[in-house]
Amino acid sequence: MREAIKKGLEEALDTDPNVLIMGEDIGEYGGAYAVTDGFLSKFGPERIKDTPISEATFIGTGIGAAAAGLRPVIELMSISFSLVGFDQIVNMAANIRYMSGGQIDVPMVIRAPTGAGVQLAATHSQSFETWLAEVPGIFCVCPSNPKDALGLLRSSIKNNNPVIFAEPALLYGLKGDVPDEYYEIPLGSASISQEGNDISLVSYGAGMKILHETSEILAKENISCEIIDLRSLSPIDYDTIGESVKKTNRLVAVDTARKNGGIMAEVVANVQESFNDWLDGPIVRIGADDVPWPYNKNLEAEAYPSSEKISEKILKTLI
Amino acid sequence: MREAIKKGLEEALDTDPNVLIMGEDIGEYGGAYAVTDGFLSKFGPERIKDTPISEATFIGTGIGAAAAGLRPVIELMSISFSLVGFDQIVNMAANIRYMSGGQIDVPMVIRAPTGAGVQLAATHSQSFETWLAEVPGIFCVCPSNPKDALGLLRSSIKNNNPVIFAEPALLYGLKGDVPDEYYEIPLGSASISQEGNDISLVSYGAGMKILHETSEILAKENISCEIIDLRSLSPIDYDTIGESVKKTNRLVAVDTARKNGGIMAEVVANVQESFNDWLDGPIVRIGADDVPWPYNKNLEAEAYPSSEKISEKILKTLI
Amino acid sequence: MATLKEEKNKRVKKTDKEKNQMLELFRQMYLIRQFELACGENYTKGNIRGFLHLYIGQEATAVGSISCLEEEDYIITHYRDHGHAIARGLDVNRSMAELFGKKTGLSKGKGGSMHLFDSAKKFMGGHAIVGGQFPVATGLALACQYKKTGGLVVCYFGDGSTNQGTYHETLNLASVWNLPILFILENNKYGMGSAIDRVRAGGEDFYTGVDTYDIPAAQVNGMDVLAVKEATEIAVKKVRQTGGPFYLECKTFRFVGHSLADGQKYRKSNEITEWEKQDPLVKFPKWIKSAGIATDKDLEKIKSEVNKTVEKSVEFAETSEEPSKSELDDDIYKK
Amino acid sequence: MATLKEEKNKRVKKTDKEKNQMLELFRQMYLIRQFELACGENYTKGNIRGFLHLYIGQEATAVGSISCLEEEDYIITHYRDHGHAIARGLDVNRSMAELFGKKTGLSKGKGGSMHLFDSAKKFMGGHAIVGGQFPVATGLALACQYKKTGGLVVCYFGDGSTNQGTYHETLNLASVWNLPILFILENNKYGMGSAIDRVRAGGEDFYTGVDTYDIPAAQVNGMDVLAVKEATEIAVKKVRQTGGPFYLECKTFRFVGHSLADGQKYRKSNEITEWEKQDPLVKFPKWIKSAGIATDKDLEKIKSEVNKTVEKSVEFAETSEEPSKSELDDDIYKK
Ligand SMILES: Cc1ncc(C[n+]2csc(CCOP(=O)(O)OP(=O)(O)O)c2C)c(N)n1
Ligand SMILES: Cc1ncc(C[n+]2csc(CCOP(=O)(O)OP(=O)(O)O)c2C)c(N)n1
Ligand SMILES: [Mg+2]
Ligand SMILES: [Mg+2]
Repeated sequence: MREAIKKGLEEALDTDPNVLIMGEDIGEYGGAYAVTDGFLSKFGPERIKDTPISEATFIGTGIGAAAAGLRPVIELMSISFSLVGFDQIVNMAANIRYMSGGQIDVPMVIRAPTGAGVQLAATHSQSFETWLAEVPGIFCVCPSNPKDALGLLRSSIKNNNPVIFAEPALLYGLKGDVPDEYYEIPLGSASISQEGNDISLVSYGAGMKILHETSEILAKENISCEIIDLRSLSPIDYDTIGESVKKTNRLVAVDTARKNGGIMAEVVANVQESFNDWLDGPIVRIGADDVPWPYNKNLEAEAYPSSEKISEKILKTLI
Repeated sequence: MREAIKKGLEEALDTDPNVLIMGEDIGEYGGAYAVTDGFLSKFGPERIKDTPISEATFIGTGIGAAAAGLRPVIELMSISFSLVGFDQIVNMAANIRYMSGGQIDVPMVIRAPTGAGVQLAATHSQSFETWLAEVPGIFCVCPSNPKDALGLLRSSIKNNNPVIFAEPALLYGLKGDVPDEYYEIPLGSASISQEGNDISLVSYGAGMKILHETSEILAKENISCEIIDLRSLSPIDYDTIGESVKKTNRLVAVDTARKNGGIMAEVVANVQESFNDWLDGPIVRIGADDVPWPYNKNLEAEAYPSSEKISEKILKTLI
Repeated sequence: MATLKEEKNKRVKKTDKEKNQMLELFRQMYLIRQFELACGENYTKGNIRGFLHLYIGQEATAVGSISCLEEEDYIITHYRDHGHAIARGLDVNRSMAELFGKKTGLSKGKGGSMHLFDSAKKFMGGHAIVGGQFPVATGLALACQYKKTGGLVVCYFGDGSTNQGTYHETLNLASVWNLPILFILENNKYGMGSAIDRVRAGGEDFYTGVDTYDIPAAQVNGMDVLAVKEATEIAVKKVRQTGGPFYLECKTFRFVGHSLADGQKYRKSNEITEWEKQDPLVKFPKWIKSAGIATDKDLEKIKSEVNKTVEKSVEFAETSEEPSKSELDDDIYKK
Repeated sequence: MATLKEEKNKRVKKTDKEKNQMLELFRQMYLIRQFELACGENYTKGNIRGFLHLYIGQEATAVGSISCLEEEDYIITHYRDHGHAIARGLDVNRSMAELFGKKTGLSKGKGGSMHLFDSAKKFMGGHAIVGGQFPVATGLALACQYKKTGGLVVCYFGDGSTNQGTYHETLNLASVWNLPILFILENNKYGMGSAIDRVRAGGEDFYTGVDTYDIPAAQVNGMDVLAVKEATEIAVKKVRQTGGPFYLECKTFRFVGHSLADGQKYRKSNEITEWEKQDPLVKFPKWIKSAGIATDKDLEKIKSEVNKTVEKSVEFAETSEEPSKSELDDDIYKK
C-alpha cells in the first residue's frame, strides 16, 4: 500500500510541475510512515516542503497555494491532527469557492493516516474522514488496497477541488497487485469487492478485511455475501449499493470508526429511505464502540469491530 | 429565550462560587447576543472574564480550570468558531477523563449560538453540535424554548462532564413561559411537544417551530402528528422516540442543519434497526440542503427546511 | 526599525502626475466613505443583512497601501473588507450588489459583505473567521515564490486577530520560507468591544514584537494617506528585493461601531471625537488645498462624481435580480 | 533577562541535608535513565506498544526543576512524560504498568506511555497532541489564582511545539491575566526530525522572544541539574511573588531517537557524541564525588537500589492483570 501511494505521488511530481508536497517531517525524516522517503533528494526542497508543527497554517498554505494555481498535496501525520486545522479545512477549503461565487478553486489533496488498531490511544486513533466527508465542497476517499490507493490518488490529485485522502494506518504494509498500465478510479465510485446473493456487506478502508473474513464465516453457513467497498465517502455511490440491495435484499453496514456518527449512519439513513421496497429487514449497522480509543491492546480489540461479532450478529438478527 | 439563559447563568453564579464565565466580549461589551449583559458589573471581573480572540486557548483554559475544581461556562460567539478550538474540545475535553483512567473530571459548559437563518453566510451559519454530539465523553443539548433552555442549562452546569449547550441563534428573541418554581430537565431526555396518533415528527432546536407548522398543515388533511423534541443530542432518548414510533408507526426526522451528517442520520439508523417491526414504511429524513450556507436571503431560505416542503414530502411518500 | 515620520513639507512641489495621484487618493477615500455611509443606510432599510462592518475612519490605510501595488500582487483581508475592495478597484456596482445579495454581486450574492472576492483582480477575500486569512496568505505567497511571478501578497488584519494562533504560525512560516508577504496590521485599538490593553500582552505597539520572527517591521500613522503610501512603498520595495516578508503596522481608528449591532458602550469618553480630528477625509483635502494641488471646486467635482457613482451602485444593486433558486447548488465544486 | 550561569564552585560546602538533596537528584536522574532503558527493552520485546518517546539525555531538566515544587503545584507536560512523572514521585510500578497497558497502571492501561496521569500528585498528563497542553495549563493556573491556593503550574513543552498557535495564545493569556505558570521549554534542538533552524524563525534561543508577552524569561543549561534547580528556584519564587508567569528555557538534548521508530537520519554528524559529553548521568556523579558529597560506594548503593526498583517495576507490570473487557466503557463519564 505504501508503495502504491508513493508511486502516485512520484508520478504526479514527475508529470505536473505545479504539484508540490508539504507536511511535517516529510523531507529529511522521510515521513512518519515513510511514504515520502527519498523524495527530498529526488525532487528538492522547493517541492518537498518540511513544515513547522502548525497544521492550521500549513493546511491553509495549501489552500492559498491551490487558489493561486498550484496543486499542493498535504500530508498530516495523523487524521487526528486535522482537528488543529479543522477551521481551515471546513470553513476555508470547503467554503471559499461557494463564498466567492465560484471564483476560487482549491485543487488540493490532504493525505492522512486514519483509524485505530495500533495502540495509539484516544487522541491518535480517530477517523475524522467521517466528519470531513459530510462537508459540501470537499471530496473524501479512503482506499482499502494498493490498487485502489493508486487509482484514487491519481484522480484526487487531478481533481480541481479539495480532496481528503484517508489512509488506514493499519494497511500501510498491505500487499496487493497494482496494474502496470495506467488507470484511474473516479471519485464517487464504490466497488463490488466480491459478488454474492444472500446479503450485502458494505464498509471501506480497514473494514474490508473484516468483511471478507465475515463472508468466509458465513459461507460455512451457506450464506453468500456480496461485499461492497465504498472507496469514496463523499460522494457516496448509492447506485452501486442500491443495485446490490436490490439483489440481496439485506444490508449490513460496518464502520471501523466509532458507530455513532460514522459514515454508515448516513448510508443506512439513505438506503432505508431510497431502497425500502427491496429491503427484507432492518439494515444492521456495526461500528467501533462509542468510547475513546483505549491504549490497552485487548480493550482496543474489544472496541474494534470483528468478523466474529459481525457474523454472530448477522446470524442472530437476519436469518 | 435570552432571558431564560441569562437567568440560568445568574442563578449558577449566585449559588456556586466555583462557577465563572469566559468568552469574547462577554463583559464590557455585554455579549455578542447580549446574554451576559450587565454581568460584569454584577459579578466582577474575576468571574466574568473577557478573553482574547483565541478559542482554542480559552476553551482549553476552561478544561484546565474544570480539571482543577472550577465549573467554567464558556461562551462562543458562534458554534462555527468552535472549529478553531475543535482539538481542545474533541481531543482534550472529551478524552482526558478516559485517558487518565477516570482521574480527571471536566465539569464545563460550552454555550454557543448555532444554526442558519440570519444571513451570516457559509462560515457563520453552521451547526457543529451535530459533530460534537457524536463524541463520547461529552454531553450535548439544544433547547427549542425558554423553559427547556433554563431547565437544561441548570442540569448542564451541575453536570460533572463537558456539556455543549447549543443555542439556536434564530430563537434568542423567542418568548415563552418559564415556571417560577425550581425545576431541572435531565440531559438525555426528549420531550413530547405535542401528542398525536398518525405520524411521529422529530427534530430539535429551531426545527421545532417547523414541526408545529407542519403539524398544522397536516391537520387540515386529518393527519394527527405526534411531535418529539430531542432536546438532548447526546445521549439521545431512544425510549421516547421508540414509544412514539410504536404508537404511530411512522417517523419523519427533520434537521435544520445540513441533512448529510446531521443528527437525524444517527436517529434514523438506530430507529430503523431497533424499532423495525413497528415501522410501516421508511423513515423520511429532511434536512437543510447539502450546500455551504449562502448569504442571499432567498437562497438561504431555499436551503432551509420548511413546513411546506416537509408536509409535501410526507403527503407524497407516506400516505 | 524606526517609526516612519510624516514628512509633509517635502511633498509640496508636485508634478502633474503626482497631483493626479493625490487627487486619486482623495477620490478613493471619499468613495469608500460614501460607499460605507450608503451601506449603513441600506442596512437600516433592510436591504443589506447579516453582519455589516464599516471601514469608516480607516480609509487612509487601504487607499495609501494599495496604491503601491501591481497587478500581479494578491490581496487578502478580513470581514471589514469594503475599503480594500474599493481601493483595489473592484467594481462598485458589483460590490454593492453583493452586499444586497444580488445575482450581479461579485460573489453572485452568496458571500455578502464579509466575503468580497474578485479573482481577476487577485482580490482573494474577505474572510469572516478571525485569523483565517493568515494561512491562506502564506499559500498565495508560496505560489508567487514557486512560480517566480514577481508578485507579492498583502495580508490585512486587525489588532484583535493577532491573538489568534494562526497569526504567529503564519509569521513564523513566512519567515522560515522567506515568502513575499506584506503583513499590514490595521491597529484600530479595538477588537469588537475589547480594547487592546485588556486582551493583549506587550502594549499597544505590535510591530516591535515581530522581531522575534526575524521579520522587518515598521509603524506608520494610518490616518495619513501619504505616510501610509510612503511606508508601503518602502515595504513593497523591500519585499520585492528580499523575496521575504515585511510587517507594517498602521495606527488607525474606526469612527463607528464594530458592526451595525454595536452600541459602543466600551469606548473611552471623547475617544471618537479626539480621533475624528484626524479624519483623513477632513485633513487630507485640507492639505491638498493648502499645497496648491487642487481647489475647493476641483474637490467638489470629484465628490459629486463619487456621490453619483455610489447612488448608481445602490440603484444597480436595488434593481438587480435576485439569484434564482436553481443557483443554490452551483459553485460548490469545480468540474 | 540574562542567561543564568553555572556557579558550581559556590556549592562545594554542603550541609548534610544539602548532600542528601544532591544524592536524591542523582537517584531520580538515574531512576529515569534506567526506567527509560527498561522501556526501550520492553518495547523491543513487544510488551510496550504504540508510540514510545524516551527521555534519555534530558533527565537533568525534569529532576532539577521538579525538585523546587510544592505539593499544591500542578505539572502538565507532553507525550515525552516519563521523566516528569518519575521526578514528581509517581509510583514507578504503576507507571511501568501503564506502559504495559495493565489494569494496575496509573490510567488503568487506557492511556499508555503518552498519557501518564496522577491527579493526587497534581500530575495532569501526558498529552499527545503537540501544543495541546498549553491551554489546559492556563486553566489550571486560573484555578490556582481564583481559589488563591498559592500553587502554581509548571508546563513543560518542546521546541517543536512553539510553532503551534496555542503556544502563543497561551503566553498571551497567561500574561494578560497574570497567571501563575512557569513555562519550561525543553529545547532539545529537534522536533521529531526537524532541527530548529529549519522550522523556526528567530534562531535557536527561545527565551528572548518571550519579551513580547511581557513575561520574564531566562535560559539555563538543561544538562546541569544544579543549574536547572537554581534557575527554577528563582523562577518559582518570582511566580509566587508576582502571581504571574515566568519562562525558563532549558538547553538540552535527547541522546536517542524521537520515538522508538526513528532512524535519526536527520542528525548532524557527531552531534550525539558531542552532547553525550554533557551526559548528566556522567557529569553529575563525577561532581558529587569531587565535591566530597559521596563516594563511589555510596553511588553504587543508590544505583543498585534503583536497578532493583526498575526490575521490580517491570516484574510488577508483567505480572499485573490486563484490564477486563467490561472496563472498556468505564471512565468515560463522571456520574
Ligand atoms: C474565530 C472567530 N472568533 C470570533 C469572531 C467574532 N469577531 C468578529 S470580528 C471580531 C473582532 C476582530 O477585531 P480586529 O481583528 O481588531 O478587527 P477590527 O474589527 O477591529 O477591524 C470578533 C471577535 C470571529 N469572526 N471569528
Ligand atoms: C498536532 C500534532 N502534530 C504532530 C504531531 C506528531 N508529533 C509528535 S511529537 C512531534 C515533535 C515535537 O517536538 P518537540 O515539541 O520539540 O518535543 P520533543 O519531541 O523534542 O520532546 C511531532 C511532530 C502531534 N503529536 N500532534
Ligand atoms: Mg481592531
Ligand atoms: Mg524538541
